[in-house]
Amino acid sequence: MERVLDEPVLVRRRNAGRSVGAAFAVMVALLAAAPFVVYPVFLMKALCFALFACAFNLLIGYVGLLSFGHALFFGWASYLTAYAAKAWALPPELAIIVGTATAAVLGIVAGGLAIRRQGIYFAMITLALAQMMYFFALRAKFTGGEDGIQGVPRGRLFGFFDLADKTTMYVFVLVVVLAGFLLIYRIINSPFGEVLKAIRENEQRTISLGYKTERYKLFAFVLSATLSGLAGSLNALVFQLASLTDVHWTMSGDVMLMTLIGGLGTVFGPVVGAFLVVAMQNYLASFGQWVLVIQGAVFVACVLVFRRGIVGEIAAALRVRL
Amino acid sequence: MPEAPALLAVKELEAWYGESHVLHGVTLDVRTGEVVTLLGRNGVGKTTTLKAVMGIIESRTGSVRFEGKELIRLSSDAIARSGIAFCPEERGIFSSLDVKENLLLPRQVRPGGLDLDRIFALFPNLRERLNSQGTKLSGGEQQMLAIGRILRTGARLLLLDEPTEGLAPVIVEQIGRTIGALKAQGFTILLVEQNFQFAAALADRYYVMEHGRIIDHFAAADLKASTEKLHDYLGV
Amino acid sequence: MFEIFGIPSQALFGQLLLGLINGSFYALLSLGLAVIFGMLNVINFTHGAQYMMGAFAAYLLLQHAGIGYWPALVIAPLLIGATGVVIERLFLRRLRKLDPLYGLMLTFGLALVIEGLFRNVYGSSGLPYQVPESLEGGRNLGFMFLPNYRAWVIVLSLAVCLATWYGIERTRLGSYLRAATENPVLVRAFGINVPRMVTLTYGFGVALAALAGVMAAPIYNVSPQMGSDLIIVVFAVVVIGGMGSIMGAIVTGFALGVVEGLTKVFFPEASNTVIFVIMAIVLLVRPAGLFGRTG
Amino acid sequence: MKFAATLAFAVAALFGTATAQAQDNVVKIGVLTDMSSLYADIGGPGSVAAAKLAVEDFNPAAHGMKVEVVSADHQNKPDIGASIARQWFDVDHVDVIVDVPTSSVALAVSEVAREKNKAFLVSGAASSDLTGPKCSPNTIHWTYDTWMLANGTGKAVVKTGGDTWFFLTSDYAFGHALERDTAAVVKANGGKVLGHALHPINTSDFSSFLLQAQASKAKIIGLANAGGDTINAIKQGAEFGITKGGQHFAGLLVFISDVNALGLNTAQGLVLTSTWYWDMTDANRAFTKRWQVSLPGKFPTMVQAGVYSSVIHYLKAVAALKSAEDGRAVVAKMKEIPTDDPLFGKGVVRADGRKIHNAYLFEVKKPEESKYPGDDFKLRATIPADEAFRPLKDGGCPLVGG
Repeated sequence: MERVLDEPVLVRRRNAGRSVGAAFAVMVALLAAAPFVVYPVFLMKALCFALFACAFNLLIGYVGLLSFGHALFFGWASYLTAYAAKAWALPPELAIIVGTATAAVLGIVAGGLAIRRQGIYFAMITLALAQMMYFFALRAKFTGGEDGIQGVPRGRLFGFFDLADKTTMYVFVLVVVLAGFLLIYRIINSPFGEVLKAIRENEQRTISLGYKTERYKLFAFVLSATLSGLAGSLNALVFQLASLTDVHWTMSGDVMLMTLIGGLGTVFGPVVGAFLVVAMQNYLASFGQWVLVIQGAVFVACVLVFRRGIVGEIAAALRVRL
Repeated sequence: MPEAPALLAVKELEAWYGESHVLHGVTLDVRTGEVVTLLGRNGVGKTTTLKAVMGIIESRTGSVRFEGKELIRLSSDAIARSGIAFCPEERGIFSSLDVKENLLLPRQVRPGGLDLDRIFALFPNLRERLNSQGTKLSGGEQQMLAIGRILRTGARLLLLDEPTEGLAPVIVEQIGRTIGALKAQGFTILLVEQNFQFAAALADRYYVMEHGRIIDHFAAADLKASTEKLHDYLGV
Repeated sequence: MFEIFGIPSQALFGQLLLGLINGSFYALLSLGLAVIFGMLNVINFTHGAQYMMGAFAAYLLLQHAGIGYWPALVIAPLLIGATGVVIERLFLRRLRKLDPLYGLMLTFGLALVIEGLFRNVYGSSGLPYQVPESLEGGRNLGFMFLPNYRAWVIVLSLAVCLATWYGIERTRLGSYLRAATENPVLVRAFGINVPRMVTLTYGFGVALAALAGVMAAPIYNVSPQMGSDLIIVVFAVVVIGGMGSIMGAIVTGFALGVVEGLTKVFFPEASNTVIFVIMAIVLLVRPAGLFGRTG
Repeated sequence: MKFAATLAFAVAALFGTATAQAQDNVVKIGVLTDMSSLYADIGGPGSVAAAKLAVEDFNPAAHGMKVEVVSADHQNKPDIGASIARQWFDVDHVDVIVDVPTSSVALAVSEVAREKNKAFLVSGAASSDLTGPKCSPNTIHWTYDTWMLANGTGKAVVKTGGDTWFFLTSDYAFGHALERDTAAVVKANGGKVLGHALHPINTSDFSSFLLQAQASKAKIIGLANAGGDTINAIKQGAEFGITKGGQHFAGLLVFISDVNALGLNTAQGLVLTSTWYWDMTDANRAFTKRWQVSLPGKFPTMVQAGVYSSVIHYLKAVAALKSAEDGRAVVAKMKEIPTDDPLFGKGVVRADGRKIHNAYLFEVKKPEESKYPGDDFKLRATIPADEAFRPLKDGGCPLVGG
């Protein structure tokens, strides 16, 4: 039952570098100019989710593993960062490292369990593990239960940059997210990434070529978890808050939706998807109950008629890789 | 019996597995009461031809007429119900079904199928194993089960895909006798076979396939004359 | 009364029985999931929403048509099962040739839509549904007061589970189902209309969920989110049981209900998580689940 | 490049409008509430309707003011609530946020309001911390709080003979606080607490907790929970013969919407504390009638009435100051002038931000006693305003000198 998630977008590799480079330049330019037009807190939120979705995409888009429990890493990293910054008064860079490291450790444990099964089972197991840790977060003292950890200080980055300043914080988030983005891009184009894609196409064949695919999968899982954790840590500092929302399964659903809308297995898709979904949640909030319905309908539409996602469709139309 | 009307007439049959084009215009016919054998090396499209006739491969074009009725647009269950039975190469015995359930599985499509007693008369082993799990049977018994169950359906045209593959010579012989008996009972059979010796004893006519096409065709009477050619085709 | 580990046996038996009641719901739901998974190779994330729809159907039948519990027990599953048939025809059928993960995502999206719509119309504080008169009251078992309705839930769910098991494992129609689970292509070539069977199977699995919903309506309030939390626990039950057998789904469902009940006595803090912990342990020891088939 | 163009277009279209609004003299009231989930019937659209009625009754034109009401759904999540609040204050020029059921969200919003110096009028949330250790010069807690609930119901129940208690407690801060406060009241009045069972929030099956409560033989089962949890506990209690066995529930936080969800048959006899009931005065009934235009068939809760009352008082203070810009100043003004509105009558706002008014002990009627829809409660006792709420000195609010 080791089927490929979808027929990959056929591309001409020689165009790849150029189109990705151009699109990246445009993206950076837009993001640099955006805070003059758009509410910066919104932008920072979308950026955090963009990184989260990219990390998620690393797993589903390039290894073909659908994790339904990525909120686990995002949320727990966010808790630990918030706790480290508030209770231990760690500077932001250390608090982020604490959160991200937590996600990495959780990734090793959850990944070790989950990659024993494939396909749908993998999805269900990751979901169940995340839900277990959700209940744990609900019960644990340090998370503040329903209240979450509120009033997290942003602190001074390297003891020097005051992150309470909007612009400084924005630049900081932008730099970290772009670094994460480039790291992921680097990974998927490395020999390691090629093996991952081979696993996605046909795991049995990859095994027969002598690769220990389990290890590759686990490593990809941990990487994805760690970067999700980085996103969660940033998010906690942006909102100065870590809460149950971040570990709830709907968060895993959201990130799945972002990636699906943008385009599974595309470089820029998750970023576009994250901005769209965050915007949708923000600007449709006044529709109240309908947000859920709309999100669900978008999900269904994507699966039925729009499987390549926005960026995937554009890339296919332009015959480039994005 | 060249004047008899074709029970099954396949014309310009093309078929695809996903992107790859595997049949390039197969044309053959089978007349009522005949045993016709498709010969050819591995991977030339013999099994595919059966599956395309049966509608198991859905992306196909051309014409498949059975008793004069066009089947190319029908789904495989409808094709089965129009009176063709298929016995797959891998035998297709269901492990979650016992022997009896396996036997009773295919739908009766016409009156006049063999009842269980007559099937047991052909394959006495099956009677004792009736309550065993289907896949617990030996390879030979499984093959008998696979053939036995399609005899119940009342279909008069049987598509048999390599019924002797991987079986001991004694069993192969028994299967051979059975096919002979079926022919005597008036069944029409389209057989895919690698075992030329086996086929030679049974078939009325032969088609030879290569690269998804029929490249030659001769009657049993011409077999001797064609031996040389055949060795070439089959690489024996 | 004697005590076990400091817990009065009274409480212990009481909780065991309650666990069995919860297990009834787990069993019915995981059975439905298993039946659907077998034929469609889809994990039906909408299952929780369909369970909720079953409860709502019972509620609405009573409110708008004056149809009570007993007819609703039949009508609601039929209605919701019919919506399942529509979903299969309109959506799932189009995904059959794709990776099963798409089925999971699609049904997840549908679950959001359905839950959102019900929240929109009926709010979320829950709507009351009375226990049918003939099952009101209860009996004192000595160690606990067992409401008649809860006893009925155990009996009915056990009966439905066993009937389903019998239907699938012991009847002609069931042999079609089992065969089609193994090799749908060949079954189709045997003249059986497999696509229709797939549709009906999905409808049947959905109807099981809806039946559980009707049964749940008098116990819990009828509310739009009643299914979404339950479904994840049922997923864990399914992972523990493995998708190998129908009996496996039933036994695991009841057993985990009981285990959860015991946890509530001995270690209440872990009662939410115990099923997930068991899942982790089972995965380590038997990755295919307790009743699952490897390979 | 098409991709870039699309992205640029999307960004511009979606967010470009956000900052375009200019500052003006409109007073903007943001009703931040639960529109879709557990507490949507307690606050939700009903709170929005109440706020709009308040604006109508205040008649802004007569004061030369323009008032706008906006609303949003915080989904009971502190993160969502805080980010909406921030965006409202930063971008949308909202001057005051009202309602906010769910304590965790209210605490988060209170932080944001303080940071941005805007006003925050809590009606829906319960935590008495809002006027205790976490009080803020920008926040007023209007309708009720955990201390008042504990005090009202706890004392009344013990005095009427319910002197042994077992708590079913929602396992998070709000539930713990409610249990703690109520237990203290019970003990202070000579009652005994026999035990408690903690249940996770949003529990669908209470049977095992009820079994423990039953085994404790306590006369009163105190429900230190809210919303759906309270409803389920009571409903299942009836099923397990709790009330027939002589035990009684004391719902510590029960709203009329909960009673309607339960049905009188199940809820009858339940004792609860509330600061407002729609059928108490002609003014309340008149308000209810107008309110029902937006929400036919429903009855306003005390939270929704509190939204009305708090908005009226807020607008009075703004009118007196002629500006809503400085939230701290408006709140100070609100504390300075006495309150007076049709629903809560005359009252005051204390230095710690606590609004003071009467509280009432109600009992849910039997089905045969109820003569018309919504005729759910009978009054058992009135708790005068000066006893209903925690004394100023006990709260530990840093705003209170000494």
